[in-house]
Amino acid sequence: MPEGKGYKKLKAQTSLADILSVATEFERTARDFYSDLAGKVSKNIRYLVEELAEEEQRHFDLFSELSRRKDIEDQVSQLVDTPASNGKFSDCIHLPELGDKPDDQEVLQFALGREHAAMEQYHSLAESTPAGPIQDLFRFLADEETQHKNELEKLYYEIVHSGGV
Amino acid sequence: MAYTPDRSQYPQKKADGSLDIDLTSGKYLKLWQGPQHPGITGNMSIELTVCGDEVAEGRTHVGYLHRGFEKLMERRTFIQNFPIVCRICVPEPDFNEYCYAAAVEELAGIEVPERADWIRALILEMGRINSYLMYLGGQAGALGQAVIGQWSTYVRDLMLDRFEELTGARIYHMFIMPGGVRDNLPTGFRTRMEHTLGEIENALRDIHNVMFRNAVFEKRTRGIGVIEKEWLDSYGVTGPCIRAAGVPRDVRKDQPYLVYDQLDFDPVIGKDSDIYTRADVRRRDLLLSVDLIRQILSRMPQDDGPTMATTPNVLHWKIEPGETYVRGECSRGEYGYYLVTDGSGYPRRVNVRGPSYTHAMALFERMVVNCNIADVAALLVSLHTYPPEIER
Amino acid sequence: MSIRNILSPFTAWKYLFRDPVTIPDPLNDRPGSPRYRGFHKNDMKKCIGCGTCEAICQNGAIDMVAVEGIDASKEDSGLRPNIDYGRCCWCALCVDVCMTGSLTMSNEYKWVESNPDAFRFTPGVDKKHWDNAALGYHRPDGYQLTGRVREQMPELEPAKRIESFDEIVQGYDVEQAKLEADRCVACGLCIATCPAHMAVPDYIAAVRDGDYERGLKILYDTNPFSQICGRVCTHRCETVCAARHEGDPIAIRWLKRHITEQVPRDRYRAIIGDPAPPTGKSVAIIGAGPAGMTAAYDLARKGHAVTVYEALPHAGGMTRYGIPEYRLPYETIQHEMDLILSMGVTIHYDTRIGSDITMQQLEQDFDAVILAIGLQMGRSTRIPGSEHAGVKKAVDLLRRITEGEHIDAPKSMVVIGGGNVAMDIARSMARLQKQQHGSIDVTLTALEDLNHFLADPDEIKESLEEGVNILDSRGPQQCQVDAEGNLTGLKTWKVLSIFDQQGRFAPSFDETDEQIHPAEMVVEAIGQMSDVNLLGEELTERLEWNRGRIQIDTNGRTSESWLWAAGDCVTGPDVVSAVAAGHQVAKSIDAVINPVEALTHA
Amino acid sequence: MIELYEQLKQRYALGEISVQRFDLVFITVPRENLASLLLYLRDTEGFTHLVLLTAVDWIEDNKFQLTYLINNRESATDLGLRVIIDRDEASMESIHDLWPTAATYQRELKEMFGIDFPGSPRIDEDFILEGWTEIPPYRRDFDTLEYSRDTYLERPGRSTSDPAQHMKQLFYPEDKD
Repeated sequence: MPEGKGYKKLKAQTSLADILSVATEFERTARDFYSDLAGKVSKNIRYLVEELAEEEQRHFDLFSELSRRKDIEDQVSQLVDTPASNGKFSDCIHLPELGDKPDDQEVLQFALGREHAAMEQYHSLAESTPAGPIQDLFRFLADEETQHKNELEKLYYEIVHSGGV
Repeated sequence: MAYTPDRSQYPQKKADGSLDIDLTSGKYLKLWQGPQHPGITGNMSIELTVCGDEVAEGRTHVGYLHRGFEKLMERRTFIQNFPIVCRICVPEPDFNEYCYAAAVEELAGIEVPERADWIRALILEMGRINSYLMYLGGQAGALGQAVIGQWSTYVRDLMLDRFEELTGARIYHMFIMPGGVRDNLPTGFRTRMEHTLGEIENALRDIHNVMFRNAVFEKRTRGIGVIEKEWLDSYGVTGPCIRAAGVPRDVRKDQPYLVYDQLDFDPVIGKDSDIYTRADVRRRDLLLSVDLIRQILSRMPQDDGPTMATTPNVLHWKIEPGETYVRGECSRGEYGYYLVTDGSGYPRRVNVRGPSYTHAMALFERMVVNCNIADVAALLVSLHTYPPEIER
Repeated sequence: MSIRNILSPFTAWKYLFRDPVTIPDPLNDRPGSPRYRGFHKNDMKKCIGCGTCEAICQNGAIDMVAVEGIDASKEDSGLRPNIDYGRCCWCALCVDVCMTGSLTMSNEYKWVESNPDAFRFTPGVDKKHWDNAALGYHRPDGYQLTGRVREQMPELEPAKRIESFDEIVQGYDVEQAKLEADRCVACGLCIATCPAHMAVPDYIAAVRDGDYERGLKILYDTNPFSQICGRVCTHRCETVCAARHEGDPIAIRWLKRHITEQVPRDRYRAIIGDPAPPTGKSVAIIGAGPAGMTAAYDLARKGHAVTVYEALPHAGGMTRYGIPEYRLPYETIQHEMDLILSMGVTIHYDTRIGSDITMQQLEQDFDAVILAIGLQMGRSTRIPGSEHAGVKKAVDLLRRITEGEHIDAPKSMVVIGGGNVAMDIARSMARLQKQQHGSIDVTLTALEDLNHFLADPDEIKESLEEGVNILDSRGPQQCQVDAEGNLTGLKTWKVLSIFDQQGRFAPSFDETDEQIHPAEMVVEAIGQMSDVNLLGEELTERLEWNRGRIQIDTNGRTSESWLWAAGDCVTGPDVVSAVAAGHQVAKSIDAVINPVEALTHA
Repeated sequence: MIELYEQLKQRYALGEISVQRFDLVFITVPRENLASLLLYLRDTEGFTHLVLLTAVDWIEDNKFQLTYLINNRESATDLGLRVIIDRDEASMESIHDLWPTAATYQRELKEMFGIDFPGSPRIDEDFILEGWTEIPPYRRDFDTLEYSRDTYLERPGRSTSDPAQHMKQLFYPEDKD
C-alpha cells in the first residue's frame, strides 16, 4: 500500500465525498489484492484470505453507501461514538514480502500490517484536521480499522500461539 | 405378708412331670392377654391357661413385629445398617447404635476419638432415663395408677428435647455411627440438660411419694413375682432383674465400656427380687443415670474436637473376616451384638441379643405359673420387656 | 406398711394447682432444633447429579431424575435426587455422603397433603416452604464418609531427577492404590468427559478388588494406549471428578497406570485376546501416533489387514518424539506398540508418504486410508532475529533428543511458550545442561500469566523445582544478535493483559517494561501445525477444508470417500482425544468396508 | 483365657482358637464334645451365663456354624464355642437341660435356619413366623428382596437414571458398548 501517496491525496481533499471516495478506493484495492491471492494460496489456508477479502468488501460497501447518503454528516457523528481499543501488537508489525506461496502466518502478518498502517493513517489525518464532520469521519475510519486489526490479532494468536501439547 | 397358697394340687401333673391340662374338664380356661390389651407391653400376647383366677400355664407369643432385621442387615453395607438398627428397640434405640457401631469398629480396627466415647456414654444414659421413665408409667399403669405415666411422660418429653437438639431427632436418633458420633454438643446444652435433670429429679420425688410410698402399690407388688436365685443363670437373667435379686451385675462395672471406668458409681441392688424391688432398683438406677450424666458433662473434653474417626469410603467398605460380641448394660439388662464378617462389604451375620429375649420368654413362662390373673400384667411389666428385641 | 404409705399418695393433689405443661399451639410454637433432621433441601447451584445420595440410601428412597431447566454438562449429569417420603427415614446419610454439600435438611417437620404422591418430590426443584429455612441438619465440619485427600505419588526428588532422564513418577504401590481407589464413589461423571469414554469406575473397582487382570481387560477395551495414558494423559476426567468439590479429585490417571504396572507384561496379550479371523479387507494408516495406532489396533482386532506408514524410525508419534523420557519411558511406548503390532499390524518405518509412496498409490492399494499425521511442525514467532540458526523449534529439538542425537547444550537459553511442550523442552535442556556444564540456566517466557498457562500445574511446579526460571506475561519482540552475528538473547515486553472479555487472545503490551534475557539459544515452543504437503496439490484441492484443517464428518471421514483423518491433525493436540478419534474412524471404516459384519455385530 | 484353652485341651479335642479381645475368645469344638464341655465350663470354670446361642450359615462350605456364647460373671470373660455342623438335614443336640432358656434359642434356630434340636421343648412350635411355607428365612439362600418383590406391590411411578448412562445418552449416544 502506497502510504505517502494516499496520505497526501486525502489531506488535499476538503470535501467529505472526495475523502470517502479515496477511502473506498483503498478498500477496493485491498479486496482485489486478497481476491487475487486466494487463488494462489494452498486450499487449506484459502479460508483466511477469503475472509480478509470479504472483510474488505464489507468496508468497501460501507464506504460506498456512506458517500451516497444525504444525511452523511449526522450519520458520521453518530458513529464516531463507538470506541475501539488500540492495543499495541508486537511480532506482526513487520510486513513480510508475500511470496507466491505464503502460509497462514504470513498472510495474517501481512493483513495485520496493512490494518495497522491504515489505522495510523486515519488517526493522523484526524489529528491534523480541525474539529468538525471531517475529523469525525477520520475518527470513524480509524476505529473501523482498529477493530478489524484487533479481530485479526486474536485470530493470529489463536492460530500461531496454540501452546503445544 | 403375701398370701401363700398350697400349690401341691394345681395344676395336676402327668406321670412324666408335664402338666395335665384337660380343657374339656371345665376346670381350665384359655385366656388371651394381648396382642391388644392394656396390660401387655408392646406387640406381643400371652396365652394363659387359668384355673379359677390362678394361672396354670403361660405361653408368650411374639411375631407381631417381626421385620427380619438380622437378615436385612446381611444385604446392607456396614454404613447402611446404622440407620436401621435403632428400630429394634423403640424406647431405648441407642444401645443398638452403640453395640453395632462398636462391633463394626472392633472388627474394622477403627479407633474412635475419645470425645465420641463420652458423647456415646452421655446418649446411652439419656436413653436409659427415658426407658425407665416409660417403664415407671407402665408399671404404675398396670396397677391402675395412670397419673404416674403422665408425669413421667412429661419429663421424658423434656429429655426428648435434649435428644433432639443433640442428635437432630427425638426417637430414632441415628447419631452414633461406626466411627464415632455425628457432632459435638450444641452450645448451651449443659445448662439446658441441667434444667431437665432437675425436672426429672422433681418428678421422681413425686413419683416416689405417690407410687412407691403407696400402700396399694406395695400390697400388689411386695413378695409377688419373685425371681428365684436358681433361675438367674438358668434363664439368662440380667440387668435390674438380677440386681433386684441382690447380685451386683452391671456391665458398666463388670466389663466397663466407653468411659464407665472413669465414672464413680456402684451398681444399684435390691434384695427381695420381687416386683416392688425391681421397680425400686430401676427408680434408683434412674437417679444414678442422672448423676452419671452430670459426671459425664463435667469430665468430658470441654472443647469441640473431632467426633468421628476416619473410616474407609463407606460406599465400599469391606471388613476382614472375623467375629465378635459387643455388649452394654441397657435399662433392661445385657444388650449385645454378635457380628460375623466374611471379608465382603456386608455383614455375614448379625445377631442381636436383647434382654427381653430370655426375660419375656422362658423366664416369664416359668414365673407366670401359679400367678394370680390380676398380677400377670404387673409381673410382665416388672420384667421390663420390649417385644421387638425378642423377634427383631 | 405405715400410715405414711397411705397418706403419701395424696401429695399428687398438688398437681391440681399447676399449669399444664403441654404446648398450646404446637403447629406454630414448636420449631425443630437447629440440627433437626427435617425435610430435605438441595442447592441446585451446587448439586452435580452424581447420584451418591441414591447409592447410599438404604431405604431405596432416592431416584435420580432428569429435571426440566437443568441441563447436563460435563461436570453435572443434570439429574437431581427425587425423594420418596414414603420410604425415607431421615437418617441423613445422603446429606453426609453428598459430594458437594448441596443436599441438606431443614428443621421443618410438618407437611400436610391429601395427595400421597406429593410426598415424592425433588428438593430444590419443587418449591417448598422450608427451602429457605436457616436451621436444620448440615454435615458437621471435619466429618467425612468418603476420603478427601489424594494419596501422595512417590516421585524422584528434584535434585535427583535433574541428573538424568529417568522417570520421575514412581507409581503407587498396591496399598496406596487401594486407598486411592477407595475414595472413588463410582458416580461415573468422568466417563462422558474422557474422549475415549473409558469405564473409569469399573477399572477403579478392579483396583479396589485387587483384580488387575480384570482391570487391564477393561482398560484395553477402550484404550490401547493405556500404559501411555496412565502416565501422560491430560486427565480431563479428573477435572469433573465428583470428589474435587470437597477434596482432591481421584488420581484416575495414576490408577490406570497402576493397573498396567501390576499385570506382568507377558500376560497382556493373553488377557486382551486374539483378533478376529481375517476379513480380506485392507487399510493403510499414515502415522504411527496414538490416533493411527488405535485405529490399527481396532481394525486389526476386527480382522482387517492393517499397514501403517511411519516417517520416523519408531512408532508412538508425539508420545515418543514429543514427550521426554522422564515423563514417559521409551520402553513403555515400545511395549504398547509391540502389543498393537502383535494383533497382526504391518508397519513400515522411515517411510514418508508423498515422497516414498504417494497418496494416489494408497488410494489404489487399500480399501481405506487413514491420515493420522499429527502436528509435527513447530510454529515460529517470526519476530526479528528468529531466523537465526541459534533459534530452534521445540518439537525439532525434542525429536532429535529422542533419536539419541548429541545436542550441544548452550550455557544459557530462553524458551518461548507456556504450554507443556515448552516445559518439556525447558526441562530436557536443563538436564542436558546439567550433564554437560554442571549447572542450569534456562529461562522460560510466556505471554500468559502463571494462572493461565496452558501447561499442567504439575509441569509448572516440577519445572520450577528443577531450576527453570519461569517469567510469565512476557511478549517476545526480538532475538538479539550481536555485531559478530552471535545470538545474545531475547527481548521481551511486559504483557498487560492477554484475553479480551470473550476470553480470546488479545494481548496488550507495556513497551516501557522491556527486558533482555541473555541466551545463547532461543527455543520457540508456541504451537504446532500439520505438514499437509504430503497430500499433494491435487488432493489438497479436491479435499474440503475447515479453517485450515481437513474437513471431516462426525465419523472422521473426509470429503473423499476412501480417506479418513484422525488425531491431532484434525482435532488438535491431546493423546486421549487422538485415541478416541482412532476408535471413531476404525468403527466408521469397519462399517463401510465390511458392512455385513458390522451389521451383525450391531 | 489362653491358660484355660491349654487346660481344656488336655481333656477335650479342640479346634482353632481366635482371641478377639482380652476378654473374648472363640474356640472351635467338635460337636460331640460340646455338651460335656459346656457342663464343665458351667459347673467348674464359672461360665454360668448363657449369653446367646445362634447360627451362621456358611452356605459355600455347606456348613452351619453354631455359636454358644457363655460368660463367666466372676472373671468377666466371654467364651464363644463354635460348632460346625452339616447344613443338610442340620441337627444338633439340645442343651436345654443345661440352660432351660436355651430352648427358646433352639426353637428360633429351628424356625429361622431349619436346624433341628431333637428333644428340645416345643421345638416344632412356631416361634415368630406363623404359617411360613418358604425355606427357613435366615438361610443365605433365602432372598429377602425377591420375596418382597413377589409378595408386595411396588409403588408405581418411580424410575431412576444412572448418571453415567444418562450422560452417555445425552453426549455420545452413538457409542454402542
